[in-house]
Amino acid sequence: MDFRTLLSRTAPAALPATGLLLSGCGLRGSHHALDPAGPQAGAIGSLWWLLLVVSAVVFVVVMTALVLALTRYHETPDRENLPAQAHRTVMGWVAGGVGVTVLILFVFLVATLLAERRIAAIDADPEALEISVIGRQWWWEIQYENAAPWLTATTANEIHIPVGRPVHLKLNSADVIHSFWVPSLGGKRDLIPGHTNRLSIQADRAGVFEGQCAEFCGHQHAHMRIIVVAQPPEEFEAWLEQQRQPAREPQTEGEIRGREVFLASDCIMCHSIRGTTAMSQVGPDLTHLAGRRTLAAGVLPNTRGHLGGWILDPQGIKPGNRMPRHTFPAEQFHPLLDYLGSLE
Amino acid sequence: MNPEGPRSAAVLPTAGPRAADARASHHDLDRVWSPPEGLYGWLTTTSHTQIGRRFIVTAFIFFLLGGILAALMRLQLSHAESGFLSPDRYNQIFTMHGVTMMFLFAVPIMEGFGIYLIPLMVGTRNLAFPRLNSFGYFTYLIGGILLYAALLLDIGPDAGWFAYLPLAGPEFSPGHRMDFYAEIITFLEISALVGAVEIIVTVFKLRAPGMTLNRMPLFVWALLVTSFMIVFAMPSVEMASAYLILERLAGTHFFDPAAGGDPMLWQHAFWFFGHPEVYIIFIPATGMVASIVVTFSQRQMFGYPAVILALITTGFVGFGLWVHHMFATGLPSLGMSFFAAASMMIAIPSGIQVFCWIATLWTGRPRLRVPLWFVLGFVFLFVMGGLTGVMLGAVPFNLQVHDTYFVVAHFHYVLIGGAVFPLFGGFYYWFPKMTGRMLNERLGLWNFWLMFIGFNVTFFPMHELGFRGMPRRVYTYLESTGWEPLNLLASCGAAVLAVGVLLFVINVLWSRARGQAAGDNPWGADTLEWTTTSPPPNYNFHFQPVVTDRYPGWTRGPDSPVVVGLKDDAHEVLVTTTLDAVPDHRTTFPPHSIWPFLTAVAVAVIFFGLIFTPWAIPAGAVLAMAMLILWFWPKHHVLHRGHEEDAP
Amino acid sequence: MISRNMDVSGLPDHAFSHHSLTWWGVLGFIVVESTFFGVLVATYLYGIGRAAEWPPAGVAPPTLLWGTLNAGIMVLSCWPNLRYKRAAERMDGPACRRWLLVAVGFGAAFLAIRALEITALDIRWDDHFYGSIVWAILGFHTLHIVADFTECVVLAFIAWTKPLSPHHFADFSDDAVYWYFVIAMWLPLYGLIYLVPRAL
Amino acid sequence: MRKFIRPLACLAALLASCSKEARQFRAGPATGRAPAIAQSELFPGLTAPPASGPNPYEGNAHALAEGRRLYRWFNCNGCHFNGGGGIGPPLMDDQWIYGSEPANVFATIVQGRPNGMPSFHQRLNDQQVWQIVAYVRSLGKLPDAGKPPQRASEKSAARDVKSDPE
Repeated sequence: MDFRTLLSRTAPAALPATGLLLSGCGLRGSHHALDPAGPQAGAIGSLWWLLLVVSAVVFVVVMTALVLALTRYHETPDRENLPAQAHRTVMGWVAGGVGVTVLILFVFLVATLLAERRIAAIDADPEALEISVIGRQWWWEIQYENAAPWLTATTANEIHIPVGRPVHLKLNSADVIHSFWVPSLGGKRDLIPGHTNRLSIQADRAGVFEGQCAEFCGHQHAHMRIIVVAQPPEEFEAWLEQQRQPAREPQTEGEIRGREVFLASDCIMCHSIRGTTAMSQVGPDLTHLAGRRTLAAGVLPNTRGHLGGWILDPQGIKPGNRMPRHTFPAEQFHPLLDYLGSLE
Repeated sequence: MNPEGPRSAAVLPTAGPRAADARASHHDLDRVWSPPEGLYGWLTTTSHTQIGRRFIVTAFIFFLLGGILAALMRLQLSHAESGFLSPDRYNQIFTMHGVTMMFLFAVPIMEGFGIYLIPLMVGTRNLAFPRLNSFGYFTYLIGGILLYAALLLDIGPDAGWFAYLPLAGPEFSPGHRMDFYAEIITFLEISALVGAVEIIVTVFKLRAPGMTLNRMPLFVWALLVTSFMIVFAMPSVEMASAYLILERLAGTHFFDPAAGGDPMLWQHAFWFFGHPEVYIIFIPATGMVASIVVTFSQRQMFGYPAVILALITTGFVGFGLWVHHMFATGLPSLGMSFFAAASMMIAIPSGIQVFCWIATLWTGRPRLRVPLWFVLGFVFLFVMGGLTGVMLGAVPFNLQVHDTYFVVAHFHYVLIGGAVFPLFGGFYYWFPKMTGRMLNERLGLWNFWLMFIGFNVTFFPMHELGFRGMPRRVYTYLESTGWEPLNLLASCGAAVLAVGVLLFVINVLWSRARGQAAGDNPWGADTLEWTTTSPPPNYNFHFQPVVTDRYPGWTRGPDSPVVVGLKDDAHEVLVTTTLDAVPDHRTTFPPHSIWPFLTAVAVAVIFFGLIFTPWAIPAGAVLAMAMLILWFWPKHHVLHRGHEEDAP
Repeated sequence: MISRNMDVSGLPDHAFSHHSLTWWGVLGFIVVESTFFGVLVATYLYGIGRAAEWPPAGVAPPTLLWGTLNAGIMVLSCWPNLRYKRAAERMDGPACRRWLLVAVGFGAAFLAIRALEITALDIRWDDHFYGSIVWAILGFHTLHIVADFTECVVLAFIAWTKPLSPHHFADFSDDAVYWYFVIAMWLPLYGLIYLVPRAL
Repeated sequence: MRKFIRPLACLAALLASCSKEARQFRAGPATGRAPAIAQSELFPGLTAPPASGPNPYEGNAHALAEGRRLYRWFNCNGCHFNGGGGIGPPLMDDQWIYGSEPANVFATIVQGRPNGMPSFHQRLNDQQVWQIVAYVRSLGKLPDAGKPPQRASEKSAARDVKSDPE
């Protein structure tokens, strides 16, 4: 085969890859690791760009060497022995390549350690807010702990944090291993039974950042999503104050009837609504259900219709999850939805 | 006889097989070394070429099955919230995909190539411990069949090939699904372990006279290093899966934090095996690459000693990386820095190898045939995967992309790019030796380009999916995530990849019947296996060669020296010294036997039966013991016709 | 350069020790099984590292008597084992037969004492992590004693009923090597199970 | 052809065992009450209490695990402990006051019983009750078919209560 045609043959194959690379960089989602919203993710982002640029250069150089090795004019006929001069020259290149490799790795290592230091900078911040996150199959329990137990706010699948203030997450698991990950805010950390792990995050701008459990945890691993809502501090304080309150009393007749339905149903075997007799801890706390953005761990938008669908057929939406199916007659169901919809 | 008796081999004044002892007849050798016919022969053979081929074919079938599972996953993931597979099924499928590719495909096929090629490459008649070899194959086959039977019966393991506790434990994986995983993995890896011991002993003790360590082909070096890694890595996963068996079936508390155990113990034990596993798959592939590069550039390996040192270094450092699978578990950061440094350091030996391959091509005269195309594809993909691997060593970056599709992309670049492409190159390269026919070159080029393009279209977008927050092992995703277009693209790429693999299957089936006849050494290769006929006779070499340099395939002629004086009417093999390959003594290999097969069945009874009843242990143990006694019952006299003091 | 053919018909057709293939095979499996033991030991040490108290509160380490007795007898048995191996390498049939019986006797003694050792344990494998790992270590080592004991019984049977060939002697020699391994493994395990918890 | 018959028969037998491993998430009606069951243990003559309605989850590994989880979640172990009994009667023996057939157990859970057993009427979904029934019946190994999900944990759970191991 004519070696000179090699390049022209290889080029078409390289094109799709390059195209993908370019298109990949152009696309951004609402929860992109390279769209950092805080210093932790920012440090990782910078580290990545360094790694990428250097690696891309290395890749191009190695591929060029490979193509040249195939296409250059080859004069040596002897299979077993290489002339000493040629051997020395090539050996020089190989040794040089290894030397550069070592140098690059050293740079990478130093950059890694520096990035680690930047990320760990807020680990010991005494001003930080502490939030307890408990992983459960397949939702997140969030607790804003307080020295006074009655002021502990419990919610699910939605973490509110103040902008600009470090947040320490205390990570535990109630069943299997999960992993907390919100790409825009930084790296992930596993929630392991028997261990208490910590992760520090900080948001520098307000916004809603999505994330998802990253460690395989069973049937609904795919649908164990979490959102982090970063708010200006005063807005956050107001939210937290409201979360600490017991549930809002029903106002309308429908809501009152709905609470009766709720308390007479099997809902109370798993869920609690603070301020009522429903106090079970095994399912998400519903005290301020209506204030949340999503249902079923980030799977459904929190609307009346979705809530109704979720109650009637949770196994159709998230097969294998822990919530059983229910049927309510219409005259009970609508008041129930009224009531749950009123739990701001 | 005096054990301290004469240990020197006489040097005869004649040279070459033509002048050699005329009594050594093909006929006698063929009669002695041929396996028996029929089904009984299939179950009893101890021929390394037969068992090696069988390993390769079986592993390739598992590769196709694993590929079908992958295709099912790509179908499911091509659209958001697809209902094609239930989470229950999907979890079994992705678990079995991983188990298949790691345990049933990658390691066995590499060992299969080793079992087939190493005795040929070192110039001997069979692998050391031929019966153990047969036993190893049957444990592998039975284990694989049981796992797939379980999958078809809806009892497929569903907690991931990594089976993290407590999800894989008794509480969260009820039923027998993970019992199958734990039992069969423990059982299956016996095969890898015995294969490794056989290869080590063959390489150390059965090399042809004159094949000193620095004349050994790089493929043999690679398999030697791999085998050592298997010997030290596999026991870790064997023990871990034994703990898992005990945890599930006997109620121990190795992993239960409430009783003093720790789920992290599993992760340490598993990844202490799991990371070396990657190199166990990759190092033999580099051996294949070295063989192909040398042959197709018609130039001895540049930096042969450096490459060997790189292989050995990789083997060692490969054991120091396991924690980089666990950066997200919250281990102390000092330890993590050590493992980060080690993870980056492993790039150095890999870099040395890549540079030496390029230097060999540079100084040689490359002939661009299909095997070399696969090697070029390999270098492209492996360098890419290696670079993302170095990135993953950077702890903070790792925390961002760990357990995402970025990692899925990375390790498919390293494993498919780094092992499957060389493997396909190896298929094209050694197929003529195994069958006597060439694979079709034109189909081969189509095969290569479809696989190469399909692979990149499948896996390159996954890097970006990882950045966008798509975790691994999800059975579906919401449409609002925006992951759909790239997933669809990946699924289309998978289809192209699948067509490429299909072309290979067609090529093999077609060429086996009608391919061009190959001759002994169609590629002008340098290693010893090409000096015998294609396919090799059951006894490999009419006369065992005496090796005088590193490239016997290039330098040997009809007058090259050979070993004479071995009995041609017994399974007699020459044993040489470990370092210098000086003749030491003759040994007689055992004949074909049914007991290895029956022992494998008995051991399978223990492991498989234990899933259902603890009585399987005593029953299976007694059975296995009986089989082993019959297997090892000394009957050295059987083939020693007229041998002194052996008469019963 | 024309090299010459090599006539190997004058070489011996069997070998002992590191010359023999079987010896290397046995060594290979010894390495594999040492790694198994290594994982067990690592698990035990991991448990110590995690636990506040080792053994857990209210649990006593296993009583010293039987374990120590076993360790002592094992060390003692090295001497007959050495004689057995030497006799095999001398290809001294009658001596081999005698020493094999001694080896069988020692194997039976190990097993008998191990049975007492296990029954003297006041913990179960399903009590806690500590119980699990102690049982696992004892069980895995007992498995080795059982296996080698069985091999010895079979070899003794062969030795006393059949004429011996050099290959038999090679088998005896490798069997003796394996006994060394079983004994050598017990000593660190004994230290780990019996002495370490007392020293902590 | 004949040589395939035996393997095929084995395969069929294995396939029949699959129901033990199936995970049925949406199975069963969401409401509807217990099948016809005896209200009392008092019956004319010497016959055993009539039971009807086999448990759809009997012996299914996943359902047993779910039943075990619900048993803890809903604090059945608060009275019955891990089956050994304490405040409430033991569930591991074969002397069941209100009948041990699935339908009897179902009724006991749904209706409640004198001296402390509360009624879980409208507190538990049918599917959940059946899963708990399957689980508590597996504690004493009442059903022949179908192993409990974790024989060892059950055993150790039993040991917590009964002082005598084995």
